[in-house]
Amino acid sequence: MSNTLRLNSSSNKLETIEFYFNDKKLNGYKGEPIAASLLANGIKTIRTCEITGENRGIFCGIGHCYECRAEVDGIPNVRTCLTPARQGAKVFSQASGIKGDMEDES
Amino acid sequence: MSYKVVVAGGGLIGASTAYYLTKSGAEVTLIESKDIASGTSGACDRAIMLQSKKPGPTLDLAIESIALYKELEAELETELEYRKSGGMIIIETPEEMAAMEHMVERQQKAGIDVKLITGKEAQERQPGLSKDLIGSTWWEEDAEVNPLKVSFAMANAAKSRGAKIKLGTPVKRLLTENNRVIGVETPTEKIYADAVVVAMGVWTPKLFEPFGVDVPIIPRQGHILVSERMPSFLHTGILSAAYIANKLKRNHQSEDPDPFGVGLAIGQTHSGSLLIGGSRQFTGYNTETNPEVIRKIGEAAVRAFPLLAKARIIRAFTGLRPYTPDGMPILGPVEGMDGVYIAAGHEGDGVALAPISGKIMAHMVCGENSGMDINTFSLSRF
Amino acid sequence: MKVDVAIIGAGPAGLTAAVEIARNGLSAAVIDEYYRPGGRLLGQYYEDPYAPADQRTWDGKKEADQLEEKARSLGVHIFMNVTVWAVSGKWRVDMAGGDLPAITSNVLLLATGSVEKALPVPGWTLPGVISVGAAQTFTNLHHVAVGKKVMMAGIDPLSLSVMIELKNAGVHVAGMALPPMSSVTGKNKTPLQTVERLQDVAGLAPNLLVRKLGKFALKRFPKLTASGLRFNLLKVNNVPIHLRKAIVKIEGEKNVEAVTLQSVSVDGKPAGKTESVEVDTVCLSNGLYPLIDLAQTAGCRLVDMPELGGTVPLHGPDMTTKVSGLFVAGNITGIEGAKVAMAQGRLAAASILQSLGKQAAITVDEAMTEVTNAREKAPLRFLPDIEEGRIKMNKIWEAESAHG
Amino acid sequence: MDDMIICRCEGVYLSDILKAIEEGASSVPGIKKRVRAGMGYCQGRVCQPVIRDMLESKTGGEKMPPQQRAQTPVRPVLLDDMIRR
Repeated sequence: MSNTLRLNSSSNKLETIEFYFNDKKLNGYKGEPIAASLLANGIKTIRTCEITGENRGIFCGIGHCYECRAEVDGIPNVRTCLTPARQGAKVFSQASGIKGDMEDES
Repeated sequence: MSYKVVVAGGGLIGASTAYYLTKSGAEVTLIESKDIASGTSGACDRAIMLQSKKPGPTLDLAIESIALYKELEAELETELEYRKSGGMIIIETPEEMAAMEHMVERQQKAGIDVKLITGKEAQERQPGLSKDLIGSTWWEEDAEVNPLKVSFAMANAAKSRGAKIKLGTPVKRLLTENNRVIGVETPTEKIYADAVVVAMGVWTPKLFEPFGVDVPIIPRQGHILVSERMPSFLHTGILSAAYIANKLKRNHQSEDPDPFGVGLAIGQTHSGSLLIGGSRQFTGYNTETNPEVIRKIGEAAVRAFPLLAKARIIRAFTGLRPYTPDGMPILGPVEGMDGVYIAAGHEGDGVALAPISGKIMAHMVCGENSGMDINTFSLSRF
Repeated sequence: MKVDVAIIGAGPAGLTAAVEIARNGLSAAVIDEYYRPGGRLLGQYYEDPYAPADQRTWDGKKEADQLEEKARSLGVHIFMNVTVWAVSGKWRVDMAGGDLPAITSNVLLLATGSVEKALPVPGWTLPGVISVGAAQTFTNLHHVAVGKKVMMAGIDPLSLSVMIELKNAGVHVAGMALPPMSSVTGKNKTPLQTVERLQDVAGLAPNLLVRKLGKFALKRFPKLTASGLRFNLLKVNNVPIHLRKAIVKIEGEKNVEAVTLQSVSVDGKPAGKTESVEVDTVCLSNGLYPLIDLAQTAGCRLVDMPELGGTVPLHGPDMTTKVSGLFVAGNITGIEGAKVAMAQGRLAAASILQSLGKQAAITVDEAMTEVTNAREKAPLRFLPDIEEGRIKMNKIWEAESAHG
Repeated sequence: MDDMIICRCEGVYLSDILKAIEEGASSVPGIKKRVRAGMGYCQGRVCQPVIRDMLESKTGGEKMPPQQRAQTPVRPVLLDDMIRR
């Protein structure tokens, strides 16, 4: 695996999966949270703050702070620190937007 | 020497009363047990929906109040998020349709131009609405405002006009002398005044109990769900016909087949969160949220807007609406007790009626003519 | 689904309780938001020289796996990646994220653990700034380096031990500094107070610090205090510990690029110059506080108790509460280590079994003694006055019980 | 100290909170209603202890300043999940 921040080889026996972050193909280990796969790929910015526009990433790492939210397989604002990726999962920094959906409906 | 007035209660009505009193030149002390907007006014939605209001004194008041709101942002130099958004009452069943047809006919006779529109027209006006709706009403004069901002802005404006504001200070009792209220007592002091205005919402009756005065205000609990921020998509205030039906129920002593009184009332804040109400339930002074009620309100929301199934509710709260048996507020003096006035009992109309209520009270207390017949709202009607 | 006991939180307390309950013939369900059972155990990896020879290495992940396996083999239902959003009635547990919308139970055990206290500093929202707990989890559980060069802020037992763990895993730690000294957000964080606290902790439970800080720490800390902290810098595992420098700013455009350190006097006043240290990651440590939301919605009275780490549900020494059918265990009752949480889990189970009229393998009294023993032998103490806090809570509990 | 964000969810700055305290806020809900701190996703789980400390050091009472009451739902929950039966 090309991941640069993996710490040791003990996990090498784990199964590798592919997923997409903002349309970019990445590798991760099956069963690990998306935030861990992203960090292993050197990705620290998971989203931008809807209020300040600043970059945000992992903060508490165990589901309390909601900073590592992303859209995962069509569900917006999923906590990536708690959620393992499925093979082929599509993860986006920002929700594709309920507004667009609403307008399609009309 | 200027006229000294104590206003008890720092919600929308108390803050508004304090503000208009300072405008009338009174020397005002606002006393609040916790904080501005810490009770009902901090736990309500933002709708000023008048289209379904029965023609008569309350509607007349509300129309006056809206006229005040239009000037208030400029007057208070604060953004209040006031907006003429128009409003819809969505209709899901033929029974509701019949009731709404009746309502629209009545309103039109009274000169209120509410229309019935088809489900399809409703969807065009508000994308995202369910295709299952059989129709809706529409009135362009309905509006919305941020009640927290109004409360704080009124209190701050009163303060900058010289009002004293004592937060964290409960009013323990009214001080009287020969059937005349001469002030209030707090845990630390006695505050004497020429007049006392009690604007304590659902907590008003407790202050009058010791004098044998029955103020028929009963807390009616309402839930509101708050969604995560979403892009602005709600262009108008929306109620469901079921919401109106539950609001009109005056049955605080009888058994109800829908004990939670659930109906939909939905609006979007400037931040993007949806405020999704609501319920109407007599639960005493209990303000705990109930998962079953939350679920039922959620169901109503998803029925109206199927795509909200993908939205998150990030919190919920309840507010205690000050219900009165005839659905009208109490504004005026108290028979047999001089020097004290009540401004309370607005139930769900506090947001709409806050400015006019404050103005009326200020005029009344300072002996000015408000040009309105307000005897209709006096306590003695009960 | 209906079970005898619903347990919220699959950490050391919740899992241990589940095992004990299932072992004595009752059904149990454990629910947790995380993707695998273990809670804070999952990030723990350290050596405890005072433990029995075969237990010197504490591999939290291994402990978690064993507990999970035991629980599953006893038929405990474990729901992971499931969020509990409401508890009501006696009892209905509303869940989101899983297949079941809710479970019902006769008894509810809250083992919801704790949350890290934030340590705000300008720039702390930048990607690359993480909590010390996140650093521990990513290092020891996910085996992903949190950065290439890390500065840690907040010098306390947890951050020191995580620093060692980061070093052992091969992460470059550039140093440790004091948290910001702001009057509004930096209470009790002066160099003097920091050293005093470490000294307290070292004196009470020296094991870890003796090993990790070296003999230097125990011998010198009292002198450091006495001499007004003339020694400004310690080195532990070759990592500089800046006892007289506070982090005042985290810099960077899109990610962390550097931190600004400010020299401070022993009582925390800015003194001397600032310097910028290039790092790509900052780890903030400010302790933990109990997560009590569900206890409050379940009708439990809350008590402010700084000695226990914050606000905790009113509870008895046997893990019962004043709400019938509601029990608590683990960090929700006060911040302590995993071994205490496990003992509390077993105690809660014994109390639950007793309340349901079931014979248990361990009596409530025995289980209470085990909690005391675990506390005494704790290798790492998070709060210096924890015992005082426990005594205070018991007194409030007794007073309340006396009133009926 | 430089200004900084205290409530990460809602982007509320230290100066906003100090202003709210100045205006009379003496509790966590009082701050929240004035400047939105604690109104976001984490529901104050990150900022509430900080704000409480700030209130305590500013108002300096014997009792800890009131915190917000936890209410159901205690966590953000998808409406889809919420209305399942």
